[in-house]
Amino acid sequence: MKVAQELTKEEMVDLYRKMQLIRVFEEQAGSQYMRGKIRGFLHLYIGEEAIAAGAISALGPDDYVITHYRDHGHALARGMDPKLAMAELFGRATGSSKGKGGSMHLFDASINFMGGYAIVGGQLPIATGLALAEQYKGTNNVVLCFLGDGALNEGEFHEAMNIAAIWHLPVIFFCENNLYGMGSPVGDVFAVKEIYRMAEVYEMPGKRIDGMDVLAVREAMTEVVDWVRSGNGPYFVEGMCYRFRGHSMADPSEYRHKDDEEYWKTKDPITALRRKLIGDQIVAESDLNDIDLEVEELINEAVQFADESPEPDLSTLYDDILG
Amino acid sequence: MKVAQELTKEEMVDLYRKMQLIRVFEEQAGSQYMRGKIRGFLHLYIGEEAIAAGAISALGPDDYVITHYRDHGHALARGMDPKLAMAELFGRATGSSKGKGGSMHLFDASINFMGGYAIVGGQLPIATGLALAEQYKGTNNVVLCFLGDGALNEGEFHEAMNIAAIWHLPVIFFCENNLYGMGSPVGDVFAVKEIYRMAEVYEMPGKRIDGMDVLAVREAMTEVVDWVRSGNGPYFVEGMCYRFRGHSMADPSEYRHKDDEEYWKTKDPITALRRKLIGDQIVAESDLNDIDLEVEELINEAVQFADESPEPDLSTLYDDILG
Amino acid sequence: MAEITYREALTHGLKEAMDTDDRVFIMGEDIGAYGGAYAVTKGFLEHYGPKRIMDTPIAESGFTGAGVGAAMAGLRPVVELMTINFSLLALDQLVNHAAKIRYMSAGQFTVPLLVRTVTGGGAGLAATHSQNFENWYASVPGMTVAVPSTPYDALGLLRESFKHEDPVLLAEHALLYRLKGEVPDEWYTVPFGQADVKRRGSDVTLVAYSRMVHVALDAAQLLAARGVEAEVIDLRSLRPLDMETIYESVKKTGRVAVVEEAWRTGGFSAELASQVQEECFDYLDGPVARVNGEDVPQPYAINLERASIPDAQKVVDTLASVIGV
Amino acid sequence: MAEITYREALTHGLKEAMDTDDRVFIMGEDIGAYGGAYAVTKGFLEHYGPKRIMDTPIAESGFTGAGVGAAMAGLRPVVELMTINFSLLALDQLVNHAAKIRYMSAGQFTVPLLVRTVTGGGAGLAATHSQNFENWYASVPGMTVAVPSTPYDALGLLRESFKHEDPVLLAEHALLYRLKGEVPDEWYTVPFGQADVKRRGSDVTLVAYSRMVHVALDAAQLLAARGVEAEVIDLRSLRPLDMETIYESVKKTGRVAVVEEAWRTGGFSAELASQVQEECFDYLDGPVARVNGEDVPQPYAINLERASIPDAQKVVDTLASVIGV
Ligand SMILES: Cc1ncc(C[n+]2csc(CCOP(=O)(O)OP(=O)(O)O)c2C)c(N)n1
Ligand SMILES: Cc1ncc(C[n+]2csc(CCOP(=O)(O)OP(=O)(O)O)c2C)c(N)n1
Ligand SMILES: [Mg+2]
Ligand SMILES: [Mg+2]
Repeated sequence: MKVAQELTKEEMVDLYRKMQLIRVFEEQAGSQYMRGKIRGFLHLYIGEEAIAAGAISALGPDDYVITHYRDHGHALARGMDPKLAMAELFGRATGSSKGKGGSMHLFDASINFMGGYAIVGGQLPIATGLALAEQYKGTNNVVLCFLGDGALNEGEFHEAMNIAAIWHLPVIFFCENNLYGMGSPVGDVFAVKEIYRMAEVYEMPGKRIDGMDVLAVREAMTEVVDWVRSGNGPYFVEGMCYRFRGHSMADPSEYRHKDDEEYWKTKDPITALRRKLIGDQIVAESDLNDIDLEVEELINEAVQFADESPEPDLSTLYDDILG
Repeated sequence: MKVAQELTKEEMVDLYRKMQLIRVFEEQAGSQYMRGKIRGFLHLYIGEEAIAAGAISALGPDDYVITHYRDHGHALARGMDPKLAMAELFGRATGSSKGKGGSMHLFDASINFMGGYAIVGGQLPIATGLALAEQYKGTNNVVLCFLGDGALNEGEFHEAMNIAAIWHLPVIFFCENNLYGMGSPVGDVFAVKEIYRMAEVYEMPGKRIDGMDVLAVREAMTEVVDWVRSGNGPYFVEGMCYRFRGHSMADPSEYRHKDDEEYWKTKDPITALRRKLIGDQIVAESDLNDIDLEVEELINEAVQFADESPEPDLSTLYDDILG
Repeated sequence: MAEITYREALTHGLKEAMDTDDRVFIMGEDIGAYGGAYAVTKGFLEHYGPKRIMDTPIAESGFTGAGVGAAMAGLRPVVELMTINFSLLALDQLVNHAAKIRYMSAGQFTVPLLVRTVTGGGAGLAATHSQNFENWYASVPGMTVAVPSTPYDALGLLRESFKHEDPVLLAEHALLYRLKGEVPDEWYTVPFGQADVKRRGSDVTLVAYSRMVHVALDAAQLLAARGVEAEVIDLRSLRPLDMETIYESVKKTGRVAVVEEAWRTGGFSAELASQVQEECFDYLDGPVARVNGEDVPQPYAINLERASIPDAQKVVDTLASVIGV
Repeated sequence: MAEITYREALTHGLKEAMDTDDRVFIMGEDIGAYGGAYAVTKGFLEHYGPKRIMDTPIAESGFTGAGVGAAMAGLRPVVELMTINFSLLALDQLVNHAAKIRYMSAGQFTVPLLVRTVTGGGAGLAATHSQNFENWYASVPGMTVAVPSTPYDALGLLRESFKHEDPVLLAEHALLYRLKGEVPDEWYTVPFGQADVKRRGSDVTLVAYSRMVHVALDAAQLLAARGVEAEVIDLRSLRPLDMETIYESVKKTGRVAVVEEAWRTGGFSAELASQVQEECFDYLDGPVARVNGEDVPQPYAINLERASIPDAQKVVDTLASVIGV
């Protein structure tokens, strides 16, 4: 695990809290799904928390975050109120999108969280457009766009990379390489073995980082964000990671090897940071336990809030189609 | 100009004849367009003849050719009867597609000419499918797929390159880099300056060749075809060239520099081969003059044939929609 | 006669084609190791091997186009587009190439490509994943669009697709995979363009396709309870379209409603309504009614979602308000 | 009052928007140095510079999506899709993103994106380049679709688009760019959803949009010569749709035909016919007639091409055969 000397204790603890918040949120979402409180497709982010927490912590408040359908982690890391997020998953009037978007389409304008996009690759051109707008306005805001390894296969990936490159747009494409797109191993469906090398042909810098180490992600992204913010154009980051659960709640993950799953679980980003914070005597174990309890409570409250919230009124069916 | 020692005199003369045939066909098409005999968009291949003639001459009869809307040259090089081609441009019942396809959509099943495709990039996935079929059937036929530099920008380019690469398909992507897609200089719309380098990231071999030198094209393609036919997977070739006319008949080409145009005209592939054949005393000038006359006559006949042919019968409007 | 599910019928038909015709192979996202998003091809990879069961990259245009090319070269590819929502990314290949190559080449080339895809909403997947575009495909000359509502039709139309020399879009409804129904042991097909009268009745005609056939049948029950006998017609294919069966029924009943899940505006119900009023003008006791999905991006919340999709009650209510049945 | 062309009207409207609103910029293939495939933005690059006149790669999905993002971030992008045929490659961005983001975010984000594109056949470009898909876009909740038939409407609808907070597709007809018409010097707009009665008449109603308005007007001349006075209605936008004006006319004339260039099957004419027969059932003296493009991929040969597109004679013949006018 990286040592990120420049981080304060508070910052490290905050990363821990964010990851734990996502983990517990997702575990609860999973159980609520089993109870029938949440429906549709539910894609959990468990195992990948270091990426959302680490990468998004490197942004400023005016920057943008945009992502795919596995979006709860990014929304929470960016600061979405877990109550609103859970209520959205429950399809309630109090949800972040009043129950209209659901799990795969979270949005939060108050924190420049520009959405979860459920069409694989769909967010990529949109991300370039956000970046184009900032460049046009003359701000130095950047766009952080997450994508899965599976999205690399789509034509829109190529179109967006090329456009970002030729227009020198302030956008960071962060590929969460969790080794699989649904049941397809990256190597079977994509010609390039080291994904970050795709950036080369767009004359775009790219690098691969350890996506299970939140401090490494934070450190790398601090540099990358700074580089992009300084007007150097787009950047491509590949974070190696693993989803601990199936693709969605419907997937028993039979195509993966138990050994691999076990191996990756030993790299659990939350356990790792916890071990380091205690081992390096940065934080007392009891303080982390307190955080765990706090988070637990917060998420319980979110579930209760969601559960007690009303369904949207039927009269809202035709609201918000046009302005 | 390359010396392609392995070519016989007949082969070299044949390349000359093919290029001349294309040139005169296109010049006539241009004049017939001005006379209102041909309508719609007409994209002439003048200046790029070395590519169609050289590359296609390296194929066997069971191989496939597929291309974009600037397709007359490829069709003729592959052996389409100029009468049928011209009649198609005239929109007559005797045309290669009975007047239904027109200039941008030529097809000829008898010579495995799989079509001109007018949606930029549309032919690329189809080319991989042809190659897939041959691989599936266990033949060693190859697919030669032409594309313009402009097609590189489309998502389908990426999807097709990736699919060809991961499935090791026997397809050659031949990019005719004539420096412009309509009025857009390649360098303004594409991040990579040396286009053939795009192949790298698909772990596909690629090379750039002189597309104004028909012997160089022939030699390079003989190797490439052999390599692909031997089961080594796809190949990417970039042929540097220049269209001597506007993008289509409607384009006065104002965006290009006169100097550039003049420079490229000094590299006229037909003049160059002619000079070489005479200079190296391979063929007597009078023999080439005879060929020129023959070709002239052939194309005049084609025009006459087209002009005298009837329009399609109105009763054919609904033919050939379904089998 | 065996009772099998819609999914089993499709699986069976695909196996049959794979077993009897070497030119048939299947391509799509996660159809192999994963078994298919809707598990239709579960076990196929193990049985037929990777040459004939090809897991593709997530590149809808790329592999659909590959299907077009392979079909031109003499094979009989089956392309699975995971859902019809994602088919928008392959639309150009289908509309501008698959459907036009025969015409543009004056019959020199054909594209016997079968595209299987999943249509429909109602599964809590929200706006991007709950659409019906089969009506768009049905407007394209050169395309054939089949929309089975039962296991029997799923198998019959699938078999028919393999006899067809041009592109076919088979739109399977996401909520029907578990539906059970009788399927004969003897070989049969369901020809395109032959509607099926699912229920006889003399008072009103309900025309539907895909899952809405079941909604129409439910509505017929509600109507029957009130003494109104509905005739229910299942189109089974949108292109070609069997209007004769509808005309015959309407000339008898004088009253008709079309039930469709797609958005009302521009829905295929409009095409049907317009043809019926043109042909049966003198037979109609009231306007042709349309019962469609609401003109909204499908919302996620279950109560809103339900309100956006036609159900039996909505059919009955629409009949009452439009025709006064 | 000045007489200008359809092209000039569009050029004028774009300049006006560029001059008065810094947030407006234009992106598209060859709109800059080349001046636009239909020359609407000729000279813009020189005048406004490359920051606001952006030549894009040939990547329809990519730059249309960039337009969506830029609109979400507060700009007012104009995306030129060279023709509606190529818009199929950007359809997912328009249907699944541009049109749904407001709804899926419950109004948190809006996408004030103007997409200008060119529709229609008849220019000898054959099947892949001679299509009309504005009816598909018009079926998508969240989209607005404008279809000007005159210079006046082109400018008025363009201006209206810049006031709109949601995505607009402006479908310009390829064969209308040289059409001249009066355009007032005073500023005006043409609201969406307000049809225009182009000709008064009491015997039959002709409903049309885009280039077919002129065909309908020509047909009205032919009819007038035979003593039949046609009322001609120009829809001007397909979504929103002004049915009231049509109903009013039909209730007066009792006879109506819809004239549309798109393929008949699934055409928007079906939507219009179906709404008219529902609302005006008791007023109709005969069925609603539809005059559409033939259900064929548009052929290249000029005589076949002509036969595939509605003309005035076809309107007259259809009226005779369907309604007996
Ligand atoms: C255009 C499109 N095609 C297919 C799908 C179905 N689908 C949803 S997620 C997914 C796999 C994506 O994998 P990846 O990008 O690696 O993300 P991960 O799930 O691993 O986070 C697929 C194929 C889709 N939503 N959109
Ligand atoms: C999908 C699509 N977008 C745009 C066009 C319009 N268009 C026709 S040719 C062309 C330029 C293509 O340039 P290139 O590929 O370099 O071929 P070249 O004309 O130089 O041979 C464009 C933009 C089209 N036909 N299809
Ligand atoms: Mg993945
Ligand atoms: Mg070019």
